[in-house]
Formats: sequence, structure tokens, C-alpha cells
Amino acid sequence: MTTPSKKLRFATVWLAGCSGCHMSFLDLDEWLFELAEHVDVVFSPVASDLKTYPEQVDVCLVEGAVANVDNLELALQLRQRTRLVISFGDCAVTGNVPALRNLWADVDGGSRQSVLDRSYLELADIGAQHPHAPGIVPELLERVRPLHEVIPVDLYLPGCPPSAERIRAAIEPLLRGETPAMEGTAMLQFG
Amino acid sequence: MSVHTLTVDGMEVAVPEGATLLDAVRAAGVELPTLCHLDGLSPVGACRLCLVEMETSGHLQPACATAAGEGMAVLTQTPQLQHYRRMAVELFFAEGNHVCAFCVANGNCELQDVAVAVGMDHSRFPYQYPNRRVDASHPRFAIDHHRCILCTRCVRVCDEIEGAHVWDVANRGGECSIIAGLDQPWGEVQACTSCGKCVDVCPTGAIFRKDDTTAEKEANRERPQLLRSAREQHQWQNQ
Amino acid sequence: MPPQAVERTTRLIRQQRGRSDALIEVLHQVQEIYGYLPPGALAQVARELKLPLSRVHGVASFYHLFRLEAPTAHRCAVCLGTACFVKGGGDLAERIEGRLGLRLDDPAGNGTWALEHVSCLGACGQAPVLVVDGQLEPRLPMDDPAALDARLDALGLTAAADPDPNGAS
Amino acid sequence: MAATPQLQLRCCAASGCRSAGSAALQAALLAARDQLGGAAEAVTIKPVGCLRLCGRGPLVALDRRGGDGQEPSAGSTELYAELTPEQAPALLAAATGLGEAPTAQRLDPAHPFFALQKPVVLEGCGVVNPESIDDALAHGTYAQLRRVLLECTPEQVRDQVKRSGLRGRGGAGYPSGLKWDTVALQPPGPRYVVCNADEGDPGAFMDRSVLESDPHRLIEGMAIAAYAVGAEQGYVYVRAEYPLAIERLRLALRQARGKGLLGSGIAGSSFNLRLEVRVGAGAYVCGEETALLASIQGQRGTPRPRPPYPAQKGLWDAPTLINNVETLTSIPVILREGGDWYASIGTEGSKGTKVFALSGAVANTGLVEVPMGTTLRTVVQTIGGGVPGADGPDGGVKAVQTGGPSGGCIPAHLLDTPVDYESLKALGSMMGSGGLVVMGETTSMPEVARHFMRFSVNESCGKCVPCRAGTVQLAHLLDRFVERRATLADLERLEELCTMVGATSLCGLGQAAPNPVLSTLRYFRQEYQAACRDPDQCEPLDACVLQEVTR
Repeated sequence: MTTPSKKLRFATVWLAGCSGCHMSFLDLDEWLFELAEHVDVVFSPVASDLKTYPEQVDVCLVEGAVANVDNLELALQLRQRTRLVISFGDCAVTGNVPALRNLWADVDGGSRQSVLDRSYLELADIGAQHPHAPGIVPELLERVRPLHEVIPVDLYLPGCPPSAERIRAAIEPLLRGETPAMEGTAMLQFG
Repeated sequence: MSVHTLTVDGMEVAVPEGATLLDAVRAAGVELPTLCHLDGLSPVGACRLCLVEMETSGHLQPACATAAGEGMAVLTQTPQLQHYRRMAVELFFAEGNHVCAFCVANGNCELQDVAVAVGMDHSRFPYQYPNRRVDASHPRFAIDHHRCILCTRCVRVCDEIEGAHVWDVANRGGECSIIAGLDQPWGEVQACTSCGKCVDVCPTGAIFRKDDTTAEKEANRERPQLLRSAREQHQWQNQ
Repeated sequence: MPPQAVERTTRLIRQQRGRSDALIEVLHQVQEIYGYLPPGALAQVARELKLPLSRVHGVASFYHLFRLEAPTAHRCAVCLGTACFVKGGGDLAERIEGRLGLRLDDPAGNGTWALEHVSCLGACGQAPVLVVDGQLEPRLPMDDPAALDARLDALGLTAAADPDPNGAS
Repeated sequence: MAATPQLQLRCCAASGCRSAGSAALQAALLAARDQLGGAAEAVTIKPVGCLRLCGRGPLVALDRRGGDGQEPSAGSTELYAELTPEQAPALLAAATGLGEAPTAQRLDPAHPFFALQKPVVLEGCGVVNPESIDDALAHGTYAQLRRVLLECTPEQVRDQVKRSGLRGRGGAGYPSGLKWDTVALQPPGPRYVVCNADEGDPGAFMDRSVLESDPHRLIEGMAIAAYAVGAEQGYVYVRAEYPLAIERLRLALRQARGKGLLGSGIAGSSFNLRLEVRVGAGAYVCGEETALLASIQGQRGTPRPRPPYPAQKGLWDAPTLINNVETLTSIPVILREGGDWYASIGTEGSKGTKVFALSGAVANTGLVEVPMGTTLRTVVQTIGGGVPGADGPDGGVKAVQTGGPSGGCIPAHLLDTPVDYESLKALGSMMGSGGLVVMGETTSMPEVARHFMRFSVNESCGKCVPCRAGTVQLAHLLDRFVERRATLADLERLEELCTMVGATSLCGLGQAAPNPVLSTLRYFRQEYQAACRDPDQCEPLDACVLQEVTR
């Protein structure tokens, strides 16, 4: 039934997050082999070497919030090229920890300046200076946003990180062409 | 004692005179989410999660703050009510800074639980990121206003059970916040007896013990009811 | 706390027979004494009305007419009620913000002046209106910028630091 | 009888005219009278309350009574507007036939603005001196209180109120007689009567005018209400933004106590009543009755769920009658003329008259009392004179806002709607307390909606989450429409949240807060749609997406 040509084109993306969701994904251990029978991993920080997000992706797990222009560009691009986009983990779903700098949106200088000053000047032991490498270090957005505020999202998979069981319970039905039932503490609880 | 008979989602239940609609709903074995309500404290009807629909008039009433009456018929799970409840929970999440991942109450938080109960997988309303305060001036406890949902349980338990009235609500609208004394650091308010009841009743991780870290907070939300029955009925339920 | 003010506060609380339901009335009168409600005065009110401190602060901070910080020397209120809104109250507020170099509803203002909004003064027949140091100013001529400027100048709504009062705006 | 006419100058001393300089004008008139001497000395100059056309103050009315060959009661009245103190001598000279009146200042009393009014609540407004109980007594105030105390049982009084069909003028339109019965028929014990004078709707100044113009009539109405429900203690809760109203009300209460019309054994009966003024401190929500009760008791003005209603459990848990200023001020006339007389005015479901505060983009702004059922067109165009400088079928009117932040915007094409509780509700607005703000063609409706939503954000008490957090979200959503960066999804979300906030908020403020949005969506939807970005014109990564996320 699952001939190679019918394999889903599967991607995972890492935006502004700690990569914990990807670690949890790797916690799926041997089930990953099963997954590999159903999907081709076409783009992923943990399972692929491609640098450009490919066309015609079926499913994409997006970890992390949208915090800088690179995140934004990739989010917009993957939306265009993906059938089913999944907000993967609390950072993508709510903004979570990366979005905490939004608390400073209304202070002088705004959240972008405040977080840079704090990180690179105030807390620096030596060589305090702002990172500056145009074209290499992406510019921060003034506000960190959850993924769905930037692009339409098809499925929300919360958790910080979502447990391997939860990830599996969300992906398995997709492989069968079904929508997973995202309900109850096991599937929905934040944190 | 007289009894009222009413129906909850079509099920007939009998509750004693003086019972609330919430009592009736529970008597019918129906689960209704609540946040501001806590047994043993006076009802305020503020969180709107326990709204039920009066079958004849179509009016929505907070079950916690409405007296059960003879012949009433209430609906608790209409699609509309479920829709409103989810939106209310989204509004709660969006107006504060609720980051479950590193919250002291993670796994023991009523807000987290109602989010699951109403099926909230994300908030359609943008988060507001209010820049609030954390007050750790009390020797044993702390209050993190980012996590406060203004349920006023702390205000009520301190006033009605402990009798100290350390807490109250200041300001209004979206600027509302829980204050101690004259909006002073908690540790400086002499009225505080350090009884910890506000910690026990807080539905979230807003008020917590300082020695608890992420996901370590244990609440004791039955305490007001136990104290009240001890005081009023002279019945002690030693656990 | 100046002893005289403390004494006056005690007296006015006694006039209310110490009734806790007179709290708002008492706060009005205490604000008359100090120009605002300093914490010491709130503490005295709480003590003498036998009310919890937090309750007194909760009430004082609920009502917009109670000030918890010392007011600026001059105050201007711009009405943003519906009639004033329709007749350009919003533009009027912006204009005054620019003239005085301050932000609407910032109690600190520019140090000398503070500009606040009021929801409606019931003077809708005279819209748009201002209240400048307690005096109601009706019918600001929003359609005639020169006349408006002259009127605002006459009311003293000019940045204090500005050497050329006509150069502002 | 002397053949010389009695001359009286009534100078408006209500706050509208005051801010336009009526005090200086009156002083100038007094000085001119002394200076002119002779015939001028016979001219009575008296301060009165609102003379209605507030937009053109200061106003003065000149009465000529009982001249040659006339009945003493007959005579003529001339009205003058926008008078300066310099014109005072000329006015006096004209009054006494010694000179030309300042014709440019003269108003036509036959103008529909005056001619179409039917003063019931405002009967004494602009006629009596609000600071003199003797003048009020001379005009018949307190006569009904005295009569009722001596001749009627409380049931008879309530019966007349029921027959009158009077409905609460605070906005909701609950039948007053029913409310009075509910309070009166509670188990024995103390009860209270409260006058809600916390007129907070932007655009409303009816109650302010009554308080400033004819406070004794309100006190009489309140005393009758107290008698009818068995209350011996009452409060008038006035918003602090009305200092002149408070001052005059306090003075009137002192005067009434001095005359034995308040206190113990009123007018020789066994009825006692203490009335106190409670001054608000700047909280719109205190116009909501349970919040008002909390505020009277010295607490934060937060509403509580009803039932129990204040008529059952109000101040200090005792049955409490709460009526607004206009409702209570209608009572003396109803008892004088009879409930049936009152019921003969107005429409089937909305009896009597209604006072409106007409303002905004309209030629004649001021206070208007008309029979219920008068069309909005009559009020706005015939009485109000339409938008200044505009013509066309609807006189440049785009919409009429009624009901303040709880009401809605009625579009010009529905101006033939009669003003009554049901008709306005059917249009998605409400009667509200009587503020009527006219909006011209240039007014942006999403901006109007945002104006009201910001008001609700500011005035939300913060107790329940739909109002506290929902109005904030609604205001942000409306920002997107005003700034023309909304999407069609925003439009959907806006409507969804409006419905939720309206259905689930704890009190009337929150429940009605979405009304200005919903009504403008209903009649001016195209303005919201026009403010939405066209998704087809927005490629991902193009300027408008970037602009949105990088804000």
C-alpha cells in the first residue's frame, strides 16, 4: 500500500525555539524507523542537509516562534510550499519563552533593543558589543509572534516540549490521511 | 429542609433549598469548568466559565452565583456555551503572561486544566504581554502578577476565612491588579498572618511558596470549605 | 503628614460619624486637603474608618477622579465624549499635546501641565470643550486654526519652556 | 390691576450657558437695570435653568405679561441668544420700549426647535429659579407630595404610576410601576429609594439639566416614590463631573428640610424621609444599578450578578428602588394630571415624553423634550435643523447615535423611525438615557465604533473577563480597521467576539459594549470591508505582510 512514490514529503523546521521539540521528536526512537517507511524527510535540521525549503511538501512540523526576519521569510516560504503546517510546541503555538521579550515592547527602545542591550552589553563579561554582521546575523523583529499570527496554521501540537507520545499520536493519523483528535490532557496541555 | 427539583441537560436533580445552580449541575454529575468559584468562598460570577443557559428564557446565568429554583431547566453544554467558554479561556491567556513551561504551577494549574477542558489548542487573540510585577518581599511566599487571572480567590479567602483582608483589587478594567495593603510590598503589610491560604486557593502559579520551583506547586483548594464547615457547623474533617 | 491636615482629616471623618460607607465622600474631602491622596492620608482614613488598607486603596484607585500622585501645577482636561469627538475633540487633544510637549493621560505631564481626557462633561451643546484649571472652555473653533491658536494661547496652553509662545504647534 | 406690563428677564444659569458667560451677562443686566432706572427698575431679572438651545448660549427669555388689555397670564415671550454683557443695556432698553432690541440675537419662539417641544419633565426647567424653593413652591412644586401624603395611600400612588405606563428613562425601559410594586411588596423591613443621577453616557446631559434647573421637582418625585414604596431613606447618586448640579441639589435639599418637606412628619403627615447626596468619583459603570449600590456603600463600583435584583436585595441587602432622574422628575406631573393623561401621550408601548440631548453635527444643539413616537427625522432635521451648511434629502446626516456606548448608529435612511423603546431596539440601537449625537457625512464609522470601544475599555470595571479583556481585544481589532490593515478574518473575529462579549459579560456595560460595533457593521459594513487588505494583492513577503509583522 505504501509504495515509495506514495510516501509523504515530510519536513521539520526550527525557528525561534530551543530545539527541545526536535529533541522530543528524536525521542520517538525506533518509531522513527516506522515513520521513515511512510515519509521522505525532505527538510529538517535533524534529518536532512538541505539548506533550501523544497517545493511540494506534504507535512511540516514547525518548532519555534517567529522572532527574526529569517524566521519570517522561512515561515512564509514554507506556507507556500506545504500542504499541512503544524505548529509544533509551545513556542510556535503561543510564542512561549522567546516571546517574553515582548514584555518590553513599550519600554524605551522597544523589545528588540532592550533584549540586545541586556544580552550583549549588560550581561557581557568582556567585549560588550552588539552583534553586527549584515546579511549573516538576521535582524530581530520588534515583536516575537506565534506562527499562526504570521501564516495560516492547520494543526496545533502544543507542549514544551510535546512528549514523544504526543507527537506520535498526532502524526500517526496523518499518515493514514486522518486528522488527529487533539483533545484531552494527553494531547493539549501546554507546558 | 425543603428541596428544589430541576433539570440539568434534561436530567432531573433535587437540591436542598439554598443550593446554587452549580450545586445542581454537580449533583447531576455534569462537569462544568470554573475558575473564580471555590467552595467555601462567596461567589462572584466573574470568570463566566460556568455560565449555563436557562432553557425557557435563553438567558445565560453564572451557575456559581445563581440560586437553584424549583422547576428550573438549565443547559450546560450547548455548542454556543462551549464556544463562549473557549473564547473566555483564550482571553484569559491573552491578557496575562501564562508561560506554562517554567511555571511553578505547571501540571497543577486550573487555568491550564480549563484550557484542556475547553479544547483550546491556541489563542486566536493576540497575546497582550502586559509588563507586570513580581513581588517576592514576603519571607515565605511570592506573587507573580503575570500569572494572575484576577479571580479574587485570594482576596476572598483572606477576608472571609482568615479575616486579615490583606488583599484587594486595585485600579480597574485591564489595569486591575491584586494589591497588598496600600499597594505595598507584601512583606511589609503587617496585616498578613502568613497563613498561606491565598497560596492554597490560587488557581494558577500567581501566588506560590518561594521554595517551590517549576511544576512543584501543590495547592490545597479544599481548605476554605474545610475551615468554613469547621467554623460554622463545628465539623472537622481531619485528613 | 502635616499635623493640620491630619487633624482636618480626623474632623471630617468624625463628621461622617466614622461610617465606612462614607469612604468615597471622605476621600473626596481628603483630596481637597492635599490636592491628591498621599499614602499617609489613605492609611489614616483606613485607620479611622476601621477599614483594611487594601480596601481603601482599592476604592481610591478604582475611581478616575481620585489622584494617587501629586498633581501638576496646571491641569487641562479635554472632553472626548461623542459630541466632542464628532466635533474634533481628538484633534484638539493632539494639538494640545504638541503645544505642551506632553502625552495625553500622563499624570506627570510636562512637569507644569498635565493633559487628561474626560469621557463626557455633559456640555455637549458646547462641543468641543476643554476644562482648564477647573474652568469649562466651550466651543473651541476647530475649523479656524488661527482662532483656535489664539484661544489656546489665551488659556496659557503654551509650552512653558518655549521662548516663543507663538512658535509652537 | 396696573396697566403696565410685567416684565421679566429669565437668564439661563445652567452650566451650558454659564460656560458661555451667563453669569457676567446677568451681572451686566442687573447693573444696567440700576443704571437705567425708571421703567427698567420694574423688570424682574431671575436666574433660571436650561432654556434648551444650549449651543447658542447665553440665552435670555423676556416675558411680557398682562399688558394693556391682556389677561395677566397672557403675554408674549421673546428669546435672545449669544448675548454679550455689552448688549445688556440695549436688551433692557428694548424691554421697556426705550430702544431697539439686538435683533441679530433674537430667536424665533415659533421655530420648531421650541414649538415642537412638549415640556413635561422640563416643565419648570427654564421657568423656576433653581436656587429658590419659594419660587419652586410658587410654581406648584411639592403640591403633589403634600396632596399624596394627605389624600392617597401608597397603593393609589403606585396605581397612577402603573396607569401612566411610565418606563424607566435610564435606558432599559423597565415599567416603573412594576418596579415600585416589587419593592413595596417585599417582606416588611427597611427599604431605600435611590435616584440614579450618574449620567455617564457621552452625549447625554438631560439629567444634568434637570438637576441644575429644577432640583425641587426631582426631590418631590423622589419623596413621592419613597412614600409609594415605604422607604424612609434615600440617596441621590450624582456624578462628580457635575459640580453645579451637586451644589444646587444640596441647596435644594437644605431648603426642603427647612420647609419641612423632608425629614420627620413631612407636611403634617406621619411620613419621614431622609435624603442624602452621594457623589461619584468618575466611573461610568456606576450607572449600572448594582455597581451604583456598591458605590453608595463606599466600595469599588463593580456590578454583581442579578438576580437578586436591587428591588429585592439592594442597599445593605434591603429592598431598594432605583430610578433615574428623568423617571422620578416625571412623577409629580403624572400625579397632578393623572396616569391616564400621561398615557395618552406617546405610543402604545412607550408612553409620555422623552428628553433628548441633541448634539454633534447639527445646527441646533440643546435639550429637547418631545412625545415618544416622534420620528428621528423630526428631532434631527426639523427641530435640530440638520447638519449646518449641508442640504439634500437627509440634510447631510449620515447617522444618528443613540444610547451612548450601549447604543448604536442609526443610518440616515432610517430617520423616519419613531423614537420609542422597541423601534430603536429593533434597529440594533437603544433608547439609552437620551443622548442623541448627529454624525455628518465625513464621519468614519469604524472610527466611531473604536471611539466607543475605547470608552468601554476605559470604563470597564475589570471584574469579568469578557468585558475586561474582550473589549481590549475588540479595540485592537478596530485599530486594524481604522488603520486599514485588517483582513476578512479580522472581520469574522470581530463579529464573533462582539457576540461573545455581549452574551457573556456580567453587567449591562459589557453586554452592550459591542453594540456600537454591531450596529455600524449592520448599516455601514462596506466601510469595514473597504478597510480590509485585499489578500489577492498581497504576495507573501511583500510590503504589507512585512509591515504587519514588523510593527
